[in-house]
Amino acid sequence: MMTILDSSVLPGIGQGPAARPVRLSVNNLNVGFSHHGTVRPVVRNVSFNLEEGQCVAIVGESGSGKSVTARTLVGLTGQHAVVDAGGIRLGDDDLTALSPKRWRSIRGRRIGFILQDALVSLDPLRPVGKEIEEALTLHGWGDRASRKRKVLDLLASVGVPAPRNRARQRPDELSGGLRQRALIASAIALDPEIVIADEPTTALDVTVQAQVLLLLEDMKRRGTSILLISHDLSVVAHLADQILVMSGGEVVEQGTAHSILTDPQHPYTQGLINAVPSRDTRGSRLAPAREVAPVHTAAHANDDHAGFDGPVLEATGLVKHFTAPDGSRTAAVNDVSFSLGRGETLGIVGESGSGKSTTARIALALENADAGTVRLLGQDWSAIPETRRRRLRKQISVVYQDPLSSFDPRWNTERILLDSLPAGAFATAAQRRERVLALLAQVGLPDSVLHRFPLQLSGGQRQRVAIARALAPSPSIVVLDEAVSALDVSIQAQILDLLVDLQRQFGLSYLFISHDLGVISHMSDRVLVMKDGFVVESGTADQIFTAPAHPYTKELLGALPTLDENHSVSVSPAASVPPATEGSAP
Amino acid sequence: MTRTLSSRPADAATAARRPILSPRVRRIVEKLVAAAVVLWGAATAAFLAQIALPGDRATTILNVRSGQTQLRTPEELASINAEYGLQNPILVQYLDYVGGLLRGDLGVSYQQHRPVWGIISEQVGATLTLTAVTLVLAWVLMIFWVTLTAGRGTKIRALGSGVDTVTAGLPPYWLGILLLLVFALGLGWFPVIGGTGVDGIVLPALTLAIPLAGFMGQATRTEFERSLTAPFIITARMRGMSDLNIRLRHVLRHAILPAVTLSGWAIGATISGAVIVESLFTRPGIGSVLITAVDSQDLPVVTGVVVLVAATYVVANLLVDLAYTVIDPRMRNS
Amino acid sequence: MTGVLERTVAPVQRRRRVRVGFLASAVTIGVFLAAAVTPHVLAPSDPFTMDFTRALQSPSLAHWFGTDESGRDLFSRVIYGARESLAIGVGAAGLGVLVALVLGSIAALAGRILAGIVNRVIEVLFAFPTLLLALLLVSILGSSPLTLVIAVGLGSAPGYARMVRGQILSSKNSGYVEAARALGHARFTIFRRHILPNALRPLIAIFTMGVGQSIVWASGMAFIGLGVAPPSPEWGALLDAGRAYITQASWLIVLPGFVIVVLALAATTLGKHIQSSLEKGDA
Amino acid sequence: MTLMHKHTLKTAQLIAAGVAAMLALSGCSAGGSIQPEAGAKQVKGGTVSYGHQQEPACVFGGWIEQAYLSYQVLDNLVSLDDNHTIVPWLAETWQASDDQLTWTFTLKEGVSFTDGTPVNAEAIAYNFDYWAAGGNSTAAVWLGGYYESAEALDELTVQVNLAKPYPLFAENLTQAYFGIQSKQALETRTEEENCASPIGSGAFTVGEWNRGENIELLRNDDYTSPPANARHDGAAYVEKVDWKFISDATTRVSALRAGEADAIYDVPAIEWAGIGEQGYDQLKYVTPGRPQQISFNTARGIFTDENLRKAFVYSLDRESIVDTIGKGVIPYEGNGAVSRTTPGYSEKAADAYSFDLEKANQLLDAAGWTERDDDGYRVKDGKRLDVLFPYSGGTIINADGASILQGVQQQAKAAGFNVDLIPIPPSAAASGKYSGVDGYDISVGYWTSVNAGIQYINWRQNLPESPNNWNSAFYNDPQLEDIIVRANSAADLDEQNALYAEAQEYIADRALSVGLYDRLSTLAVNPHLKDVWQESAQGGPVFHDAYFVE
Repeated sequence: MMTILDSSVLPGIGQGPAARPVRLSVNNLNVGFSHHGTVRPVVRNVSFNLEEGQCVAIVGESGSGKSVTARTLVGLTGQHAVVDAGGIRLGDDDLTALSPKRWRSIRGRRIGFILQDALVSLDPLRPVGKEIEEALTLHGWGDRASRKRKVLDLLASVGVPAPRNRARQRPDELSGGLRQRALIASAIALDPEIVIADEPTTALDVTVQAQVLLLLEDMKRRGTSILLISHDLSVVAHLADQILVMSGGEVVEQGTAHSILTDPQHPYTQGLINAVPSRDTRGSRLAPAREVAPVHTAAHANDDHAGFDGPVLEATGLVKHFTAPDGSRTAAVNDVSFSLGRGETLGIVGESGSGKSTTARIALALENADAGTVRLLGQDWSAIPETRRRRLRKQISVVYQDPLSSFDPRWNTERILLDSLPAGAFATAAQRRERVLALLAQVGLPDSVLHRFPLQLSGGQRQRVAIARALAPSPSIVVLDEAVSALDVSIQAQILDLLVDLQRQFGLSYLFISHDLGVISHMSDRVLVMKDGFVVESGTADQIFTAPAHPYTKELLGALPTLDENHSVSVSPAASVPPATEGSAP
Repeated sequence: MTRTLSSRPADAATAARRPILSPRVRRIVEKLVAAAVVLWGAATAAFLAQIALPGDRATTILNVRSGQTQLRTPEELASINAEYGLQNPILVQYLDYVGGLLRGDLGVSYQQHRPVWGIISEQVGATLTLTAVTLVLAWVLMIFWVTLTAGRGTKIRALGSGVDTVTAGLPPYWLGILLLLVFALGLGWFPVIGGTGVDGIVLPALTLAIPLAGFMGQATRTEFERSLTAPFIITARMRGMSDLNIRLRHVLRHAILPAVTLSGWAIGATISGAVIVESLFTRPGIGSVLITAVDSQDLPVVTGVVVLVAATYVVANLLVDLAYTVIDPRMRNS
Repeated sequence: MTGVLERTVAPVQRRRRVRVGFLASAVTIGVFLAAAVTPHVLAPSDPFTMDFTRALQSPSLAHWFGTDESGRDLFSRVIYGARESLAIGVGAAGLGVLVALVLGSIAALAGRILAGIVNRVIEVLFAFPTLLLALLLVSILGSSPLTLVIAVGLGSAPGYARMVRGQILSSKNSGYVEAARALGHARFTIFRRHILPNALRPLIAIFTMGVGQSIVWASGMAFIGLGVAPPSPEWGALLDAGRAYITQASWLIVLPGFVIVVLALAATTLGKHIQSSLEKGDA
Repeated sequence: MTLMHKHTLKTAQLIAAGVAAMLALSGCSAGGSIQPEAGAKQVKGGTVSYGHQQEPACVFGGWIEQAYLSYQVLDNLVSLDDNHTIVPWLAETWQASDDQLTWTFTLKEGVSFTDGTPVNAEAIAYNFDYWAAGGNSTAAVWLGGYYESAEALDELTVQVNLAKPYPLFAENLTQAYFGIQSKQALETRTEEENCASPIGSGAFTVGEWNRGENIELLRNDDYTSPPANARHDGAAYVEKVDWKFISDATTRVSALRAGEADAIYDVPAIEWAGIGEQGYDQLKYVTPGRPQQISFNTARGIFTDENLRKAFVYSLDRESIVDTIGKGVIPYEGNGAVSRTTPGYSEKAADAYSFDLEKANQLLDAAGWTERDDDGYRVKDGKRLDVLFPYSGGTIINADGASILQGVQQQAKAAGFNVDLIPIPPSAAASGKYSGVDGYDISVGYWTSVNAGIQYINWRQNLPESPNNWNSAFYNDPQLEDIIVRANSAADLDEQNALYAEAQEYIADRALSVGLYDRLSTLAVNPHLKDVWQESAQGGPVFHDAYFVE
């Protein structure tokens, strides 16, 4: 539909303030990868203009071709790529025919590039200062002394406190926020007219993400043109002037941020928007309805504890210390208490290092708490030896963020599921097999996956198998530890829907751990907010999300980007200029 | 109802209970103890193994001195037994030996009638030189070849790793003979008798270096190609860095750790490796000393050499650890 | 248009080449195995019968690898030598891996003290010069294939042991083991079903490569007089015997050595292929 | 299969060809005119670079490798010349009493050790005691049973008292095991010093010893006591001898070709002809004494049966093996007792046995070894005809020797013997592990000696009161011993030789020991180095007269 490729009529002209000079114009870009002679197209007919001080966002899920597009613009598509474009112009330069040398002169100097998490995007062995300086050196900027000074200025300009010290530290010694700022500093070192940001906030905590977005906004205000690549509509919502929605290499929809977000035309875009979980989506389905599998309640008989009506899981005063490499001991979990009722979902939200996952492991009795007790279905759980626990284990199961590593690579789906059936629960092999098929049906997987190995399954399928495995022993409780964090938003939507269905069918209780407030608010009845091992606030989802009491909760909510492009994220003063202590590694 | 906590200062959350010894000191102490254990273990193993050797040690000493292989009469053996206390119970001999070790005294050679320290210190130089030159050569070859071929087009990569595999599988002595045949006997570029001369070390070192380079190449190549695809490398490219620069400045450092480990292993294994080239190129060195000593059951020398080798191994490992933390500072606290 | 794009790393697509290398090496190994099992079929003549009239003939159509100082056909000797050499290689690698498996798993799974002890043992094995080990063993057991197997096997064990330890540890801390624990499986069940097999799989590759390396090592031993007794046609023995003739009859050492190199190469390639296919996870 | 063959073959031949080419290259480079032009004149001084094989632990000792080395440094009382006559060295004159029990030696005047002390009767006497006490294990063996005491009659006259008549006494003293050392040095210096650099009165003194590499022999400028058979008086011409240890034979030869060595020891048979064609001077000395022979264990096992011993010998075509492997350089030796260069050598004993498979089989059948197993080995009441045959590879048996033994093994197989050929690692060999009566059925080895008196050592009975572990056949026969003792004591040379021959034939008739080949001491010398000769007692190189020409 959106394939008028005459750049003069491209959307964006005449919108916003008076038309500004076009910094980058991409006309009918096609990219394919040749593999043994055959060329597999990955990007088709992409066209857009990027103007001074403007932000164009390309949104799409993995494999949509958005990153390839971005890399093509700096000539780093890879040696097997076949690029064909009506034209790619950077200012007055034609980028379709450049020598490697010319490309190098453009990269970093005229086009800056920001990748996701600086922990991997900056050389982990070198001080960030060196990395930034390198960008200057490569383009022969100034002399040694002036470069050193420039590095410090840059760090300061991206809001890094005490730059002199930070410059000497390696990425792993810096907090997520600081290192991402350092990465940005290295990208804008030579003040390029264009900055391409490829998933600049993925894998970052929500507050850090907010800081980065503000930084980009600031750059944009100062006239830098930004090409923002993201899988997350809500991230681009308030920053982008133009949005291109890509899927399977095609631009399915293209237009102003406003039109795309408020009045999406293409069903895919609509799906994408609906798929984003939030407080408002609670109770409603996120993904277009799919046929729900026949319910096998019989198979999920859980009578032995049916009578019990107290909290199915109850934790009181949990404490867990870890010894850091330098010998000091830190409390990862500190005086955490909660209780989980039958059929209820308790969300635990917090940023990395808040201790939420450790709490989950203690709840699963995979980790022994230094203090505090956990009771499962009213019985001792944390206090008893493992041998006695095994009998109870079938009552509580778990789904991890990364199913791949939680599957034995040598086992196929069938074996994985058979292995997870409680011993002796099924007399004959036939019954066991029937049960396995039932489980597959419940999680909406075809029988054909039975003989596939984890590596041969898609991310979504893997997570479904993981859920099936969790259901196999007919548990009362399922612990979901970042269970959907690694998934594309549409897949995430399907899985969330599935979880809701299953809860309804079997009256499951969920302990739902996530860093994503959206997901938490979509799923949870009650919520625990954790920070530095403490529960800073707990209450019903509504209370937490409508009337947060604790400043940290407020900060989280403020930092949470939403699809409403007018609401720009806010960052609590504490976070925007981080405290000096934040920089140094624990 | 909502329950909230006033957030506490972070330091309260981190209950810092520091252990008595600082972890750095503790690690060092542990390393030293481990080293001592290894030395003791190796020495003991060597001692016991030789006690287990067939035949009578006094007879051997006597026969070796006269180039004979006969049985000897008690009268003949008496003096020797007395001289070296061979008639004492094993335990006594062992304790004497260990006692000597602790005093840094490795004993006196049965055959050369001189302190083992002398023999070793006299021969170790040649071996260490060989090791050093070998390592340098191996590293140069390896880095050049890997940087040249790793992560290129499919064909070049196949060639690169192919060469690695072949060289890694070359029997050193065989390689040595070919080198000797071609470059010493044939072209006469290098002396036939290596000796301790400068030009004499090239072929022996190459003989050991080429396979080692192959091994290190195999290990490095994998890491090298992995690093080449790492995000921070892409970032560097995005900065406008040239490919060669990236390979040398960024990738190499990430790729060489396994090679460093191998080098440590190589230093330790020199003795075993060196003896072949020593006999091939008639170089003096610890390897030959060891063989002669075992042949003549010269226990003090053998055990002395073992202690030396073990020590080399220990030191090599410490060096490797050091190199690790230099190359990858993140390892300092882990 | 591709030309103008600066070349960066290609997506790993070695598959087809590996297949080629795999095929070649598999065939080579097969041939050697055939030689080991039925040498009389492949060898043109008896490896022991001497014919003093044919001493030291250079390679020809009649004698592909030439003849040795006693007029024995070198090619036949190489063929007949395959059995002993392969046996040594397999035996040594097997022993090495076996010892490594025991030491490695104890080091990885046992309690702190026991694990500590075993780790020291591994260290000592590392520090103990393989050469000396061989020398002593030969003095005690006499020079025989078995001696070589033990010497080379023990010599290579510590290296493997470390790998095994690493494997088991990583497998022990893996997600699937935790998942199994969460399912309430017993410790031993988990060890048997997950840890052990996952640690064992890479050993297949290690073993395959080890066979090649062991043969190289073993023949090296022969070269310093620790080999199998002549007139055995074991390859190391052949090299050792040929050494006296390198200037006058270089083929006596060049060709057997070349055969060893080919075998080692094949074994390593095969092992690498197994390894990569294991990493790719297709069981 | 074939495919792979072709491949291997091609590449292999390529390599071989390449190597060959290189060798051709080297051939030219070394093969050119190495001959000095006629009338090239002698140059003063210079350093002889000599490539020897094995490195002993000490310079002086009972091992022949030590004898070769110490000969350069120590003088003996007497020397043996090419005609096998005893000539003066440190001793001007000497004579035995009529009862042959007392020997008096009169020394040269004014000879002194390199530590300045005089070579006098006292010193000589001291050395005799020193040897007998084990100061030189082999010398001790020679003196054993004969030597009683030595005393200085005056400054230059020493008297040696023997227990039994010993006409060959003086002759035996020509071996370097009887090198004379400074009494003071032996008394005052440490064992280590005397091991590394013994003090004698010889043409050279021991300089630096880089173990595993070389040992420097420095000219003794004040040398005044060369043996009578030396080619010139006074100090050696060359300043230094760089006595290199090059264990690998091929490397030695290559070193000679590459000009890195002026002379080398023990040229492998395969290289002999080529070296000659390239114009190098070749010296070959067949060491007298016991040749490389095999002796049978007559005390235990199958070879207690004389017929089986004979069967084994008949089954061997020793001559053809030796000629092939030895390339005509290594002489075949049929005599098991002494080598052809030994006085009193018996041709009859040497020719006692020749290849005769028929006879071998007959003897074996007669002995009841009638059946044969699948491998063709003979079997008697379930027992296979096994022959345990250990040998010390590398040291006593060199590469050529090992090949010859393999030949023996192959030929004996035809007759149905299963010869278990075991190379013994040096340590095991030296430990005597295989030297006991249970150690072997056949033992192989040599023992250099200046005369047939060696038989006394090898065949004297091994009795509890007078053990003799050198009797490797474990053959205790008073009759044989008597013949040898009478020979040793016979004053008249012809009578003595007759008796020695009788002993050899006695040994041959009973097939106690048969010869394989004569042990050689060979030298190859660059023609620019003149007058290197081999001393006649043991064939070691002599550098006292050597000089360079250009």
